[in-house]
This record gives sequence, structure tokens and C-alpha cells, in this order.
Amino acid sequence: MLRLIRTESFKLSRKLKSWLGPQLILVLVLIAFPLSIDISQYDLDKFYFSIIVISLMMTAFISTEGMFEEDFEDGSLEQEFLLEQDFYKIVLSKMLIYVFFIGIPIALIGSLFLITNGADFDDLPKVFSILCLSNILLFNLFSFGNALSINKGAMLGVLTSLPLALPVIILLGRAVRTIQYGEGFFSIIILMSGISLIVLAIMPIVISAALKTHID
Amino acid sequence: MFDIAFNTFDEIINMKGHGIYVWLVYSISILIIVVSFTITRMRIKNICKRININNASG
Amino acid sequence: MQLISAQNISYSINEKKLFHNLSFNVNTGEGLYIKGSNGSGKSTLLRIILGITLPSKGKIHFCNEDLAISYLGHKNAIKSYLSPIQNLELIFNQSGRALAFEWLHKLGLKNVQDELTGNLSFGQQKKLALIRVLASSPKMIVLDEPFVGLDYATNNLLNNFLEEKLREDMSIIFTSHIQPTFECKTLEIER
Amino acid sequence: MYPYLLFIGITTLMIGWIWGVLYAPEDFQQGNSYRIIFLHVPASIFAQTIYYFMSICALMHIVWRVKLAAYLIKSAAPIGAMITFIALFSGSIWGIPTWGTWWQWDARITSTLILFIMYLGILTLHGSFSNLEKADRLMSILVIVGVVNLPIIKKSVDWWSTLHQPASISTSGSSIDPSMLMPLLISIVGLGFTLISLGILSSRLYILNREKNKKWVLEHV
Repeated sequence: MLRLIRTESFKLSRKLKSWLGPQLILVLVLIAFPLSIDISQYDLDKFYFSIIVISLMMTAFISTEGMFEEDFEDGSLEQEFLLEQDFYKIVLSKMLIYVFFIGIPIALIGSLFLITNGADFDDLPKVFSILCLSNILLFNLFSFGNALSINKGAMLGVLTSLPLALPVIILLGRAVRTIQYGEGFFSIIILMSGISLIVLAIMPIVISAALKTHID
Repeated sequence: MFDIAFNTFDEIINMKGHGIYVWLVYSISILIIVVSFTITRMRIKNICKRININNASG
Repeated sequence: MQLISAQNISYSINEKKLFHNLSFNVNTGEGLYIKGSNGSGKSTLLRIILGITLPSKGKIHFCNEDLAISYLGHKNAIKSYLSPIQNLELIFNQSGRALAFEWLHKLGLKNVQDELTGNLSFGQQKKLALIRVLASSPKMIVLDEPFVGLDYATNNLLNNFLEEKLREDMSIIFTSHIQPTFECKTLEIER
Repeated sequence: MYPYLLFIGITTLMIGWIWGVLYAPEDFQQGNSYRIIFLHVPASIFAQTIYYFMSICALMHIVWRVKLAAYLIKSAAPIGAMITFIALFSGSIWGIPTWGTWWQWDARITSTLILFIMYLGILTLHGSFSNLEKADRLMSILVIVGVVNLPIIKKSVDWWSTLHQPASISTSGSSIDPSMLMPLLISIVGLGFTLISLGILSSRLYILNREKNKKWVLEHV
């Protein structure tokens, strides 16, 4: 497991486009959204959060897109299967690495943008933790979609995993409301972390079953 | 319970202004179901024909 | 000592038969040369032997459960954005390292070892993949078309190396369109 | 077997619909537009039932490697998509006279729409692989994950304010007059038989397609 985490983080750090790309895309999207609205007419801070939620979802998808594809294309997955007879470890370590190197930075970028758009500065840790947790969920779901459609293009991955991600979006919206009104925040964060843990434990099993089917 | 709810044929069609919705929904749905039955049966016939040709030739 | 025995292996894809009722076994220090025309299922047979693919019928029996196997398939598991050295370091522990360096030198990859692998030629990448397989000192190696894309000298080198390894009681299973120069069992797949 | 089932289905469905559309009394709130219920409710019920059926098949396929189960999933999915489409379509038409709008981002409409997209996703996934056994297994995995998600989607969308009327039939008693309930139940049964016969037909087509090289197919034809 430690070996896998080390090699995966080394591989990811060498792929600038895979870890820096999504973060830059998120920044660009967050800049682009206010430009498309007539700011004088609306209070941007009221619905800025939903912009962040949606762009976070897109970014999570983009960043998981190449998660298994490269290893599948060049045969590393087969080699890994020969070593371990199973993909659970590699999926879990990849997931942890991706969340750590991409998920947490984009959660930070998202919460910083929220602060610059009128949210209270004291809410920063709350927003950040919620975005982190939702990133864990989104990364798991989208990498499931990508594992299903591994070399068939991103379109299929979106189509299969986006319906599954909608509850996360709703949960996020719910969490935002509790931040805005300052009530019930802790119950929702406990709920979210519980769900994240369950998903983080179970989803790699499902993903590794899908990968096993692919190399079969 | 078994009395017809409408008095004239026009009333059945019109349904106090709601007829268009009711009849539209029923007709299109029936059309969809019938079409899917026909398409499936046609395709079964086609594939049987193909199998028979293959069978005869090889 | 018997390592692998296969009984009546059949494989079919999309309900079409690829091959059926193949039986063979592989002993220690034995080579198995799998011969067959294109599309006869040579690569699939190798993957069945490795346990990656499940056969439609029949059974593969491994006499030793944790047999160290190393495999080179059509996909060579080489990362194009890393240098050859980094590629090897992803896989090797300390013991394999010296051997890998020796082979880099032997196959003439020493002077490109710090370039990006994606910039190397097909043959050079193939050599790198071979080094990965050969230098990890397994008990058995499985090679899918190892001679394709190699120059004459490397071809000879590989043949000699495989022969030498056979003498050292390693087992080798491989497919090829070129008859190997060393002696081994031949299994021909017919459709 | 399928002609009998089809006959039973269509006869029952016609009895239910004619009773419902022509003989059932007018609803005092919604007027005559409520007569869409005899199509809409059965369609919505089967939109979900077919998915649950598929998930049972998927489990059978994953656990016991029953090939037939995968065939059933593949042939049930288009029917599910069709009936979900009918449910959505009839619901939105019904919405025009009742709510004054044909679409609302309401809990049950949204989750039915998501269900529809999931059916299409399953079909697309299966269609994009040349190795059909792989496609079968990946499809089963997706169906199982989807069925876990289905109640979650429903519950989570329920958090939105709901415009939709509460379910007319439930196990704890119905909020609907017997003169309307009877034709509704009959049309549910009728649509069920019709869909089963369509399912038999479409699975026959799919099995013929998949196994056309096998001996028994040649003898059967």
C-alpha cells in the first residue's frame, strides 16, 4: 500500500496537466461565471455558491478522467493485477492521492472564491470542510463512471456517473443553506463525513470489479 | 359506478376542455407501445430469416 | 517439477469459439513456444495462463500458488512521461536495480536513460520493457511476441539470454512468429 | 406463451382504460384531466419496477454468472426507458391543466427524469463495447450501483419543496375513491401483462441476436 501511494504520487506529480490542469480550469470557470452575468442587476453572493458547486462538479470530473485510462492503455493495470490479484489497494491509493493533490486544492480555491464574493470570512473553515468532503464523494463517483467507460471517452463516463452525483449536489446545497442561516451545520457535516467514509470504503471495491472486467 | 360520465360524444371528445390533454396522452402512449411491439417483431422476423439463410448455405 | 498444468482449455468470445480443448503443462526449466496464425488466440492463451482472463471451459492448475511471474504483453507498461530510469525505479526494489542497470548498458540504452521514454523509438521502448521483465528475476516469464521490433543484435542477445535462463531453471512461455534458436516445446493452436 | 399474455394484457388494459376514461366519475378538484392517472400511475410504477427487476437480474449475473440474467437486463432496459418516457410525458401533459406548467423541478418528476437518463446510460454503456461479455458485466455493475442510488436520489430530491400530490395508492390505505381505484388497479395489471409480453418478445430478439451461431438456435428457427 505504501509502495503504491509512493509510486502513484510520483506519477501524478510528473503529470502537470493532470493535477495543475483541473485547478486552473476551476479558477478560469469561476472567473468566467461572473463575467457572463450583469453584476449590477443581481446580488452575486446569493447564488455564487451554486456556481462553485457546479464548477466543482465539472472539475472533479475532469480530474478523474485520466485516473485509470493511462494505466489501462499502457498495460500497467495488468502488471498490477499479476502482483496483487486485486485492484482494491491501487484504487484506494489512487483515490487518496487524487483527493489529496487535486481535491483539497480545488476545495480551497472554491472556498477562497466564495470569500471574495461576499461570504463571511469566519465561515471559511466550514465551507472548506464541506467542499473537501463533497470532493471525496464526487471523486469516488466520477472515477466509478470513468472506470466503467475506461477507454471509451469521457462522454460515457459522465452519462453513467452524473445521475449518481446529483444527491451529492443536493446535499451540498443543503449544507450551504445551513451555513448561511447558521443552524444545523454540525449534523450535516457529521452526515457528510459518514457518507464519505462509507463511499470511500465501498466504492473502490466496485471500481476494482469494473477494472477487473476491463482487463479480462 | 358503472354509469357513463358523459352524455354526448362531443362531451367525450371535449371533456370540458381537458379532452385534448387526455386524448393526446393516451394516443401517443398507445402509439409508442404499438410501435415498439411492431419493431421488435419485425426485427425477430429479420434475424430468423438471416439465420435460415446462413443455415442453408453453411 | 511441474509448475502449470492446463486441461482442456477452451475460450470463446461473443459466443464464437477461438480455440478448444488445449492441454499442456510446463515444468521448471522448460520453454513453451506457442505457435499459431494471426487471430488464433495466442495472446489470449497467455493471458489465460497468467490468470488475467478466465477460460470459458477447462482449468489451469498452478502447482505453486505464489509463483513469481513476469509478463510482457502487447502493452508494455512503460510510462512515456518518465525517463527509462524512472520507469524501472517504479517497479524495482534495490536487488533488481543493479541487474537493470547492467541490462541498460548491454542493450545500448545507457546514453538515453535520462530522456523521456516517449521520445525513444519503438525498438528502444521494447528493449526497456524487456529489461523490466528480465531483470526482476522471476521464476517464470511470459512473453507475447518478444522478438517483434528488435534489431538483429538484440534478437540474438535475447535468444541467448532466454536459453541461458532456461538452463538456470527458469520457465519461459512465449508466442512468436519467428522460430527461436534455442530448444523448447512447441504448442500449435489451430482454429 | 407471449400471445396469451399479450391478449390478457391488452384486454385488461382496455377494460381499465375504458372504465377509467369513460365511466369513472369526474374528479371534483382536477376535472376530467385526472383521467390521465390511468396511464400515468401504471407507467410510473413500472418505470421503477423494471429497474428493480433489472437489479435482481444484475445481482444474479454478478454472483452466479447466469448469462440469461444479463440478456434479460439488456432486453428490459429499452422497455424501461420507454415506459419511463411515457410516465414523464403523461405527467408533464397532466401538469398543464392542473398546475399550469408542464415542467416543475419537483421531487418525483426530477427523480423520474434521472431514472430515464440512467436507463439510457445503461443502454449506451452496453452498446459501446465490442466484447459483449465484458459489456454484460459492466452493465450489471452499473445497474447495481444505480439501484443503491435510486432511493438516495429520491430521498434527497424529496428535500426540495414538493408540488406533486402524494402517492394515490399506498399500503396504509388509499386516498382515492373506489370508483376510481378499481379501474386504476385493473390498468396497472393490464399494463403489467402487456409489458411482460413485450419483454418476452424483446428478450427473444436479443437472445437470437447473441446466440445466432449456436446449434440450438438453428434448430429452433
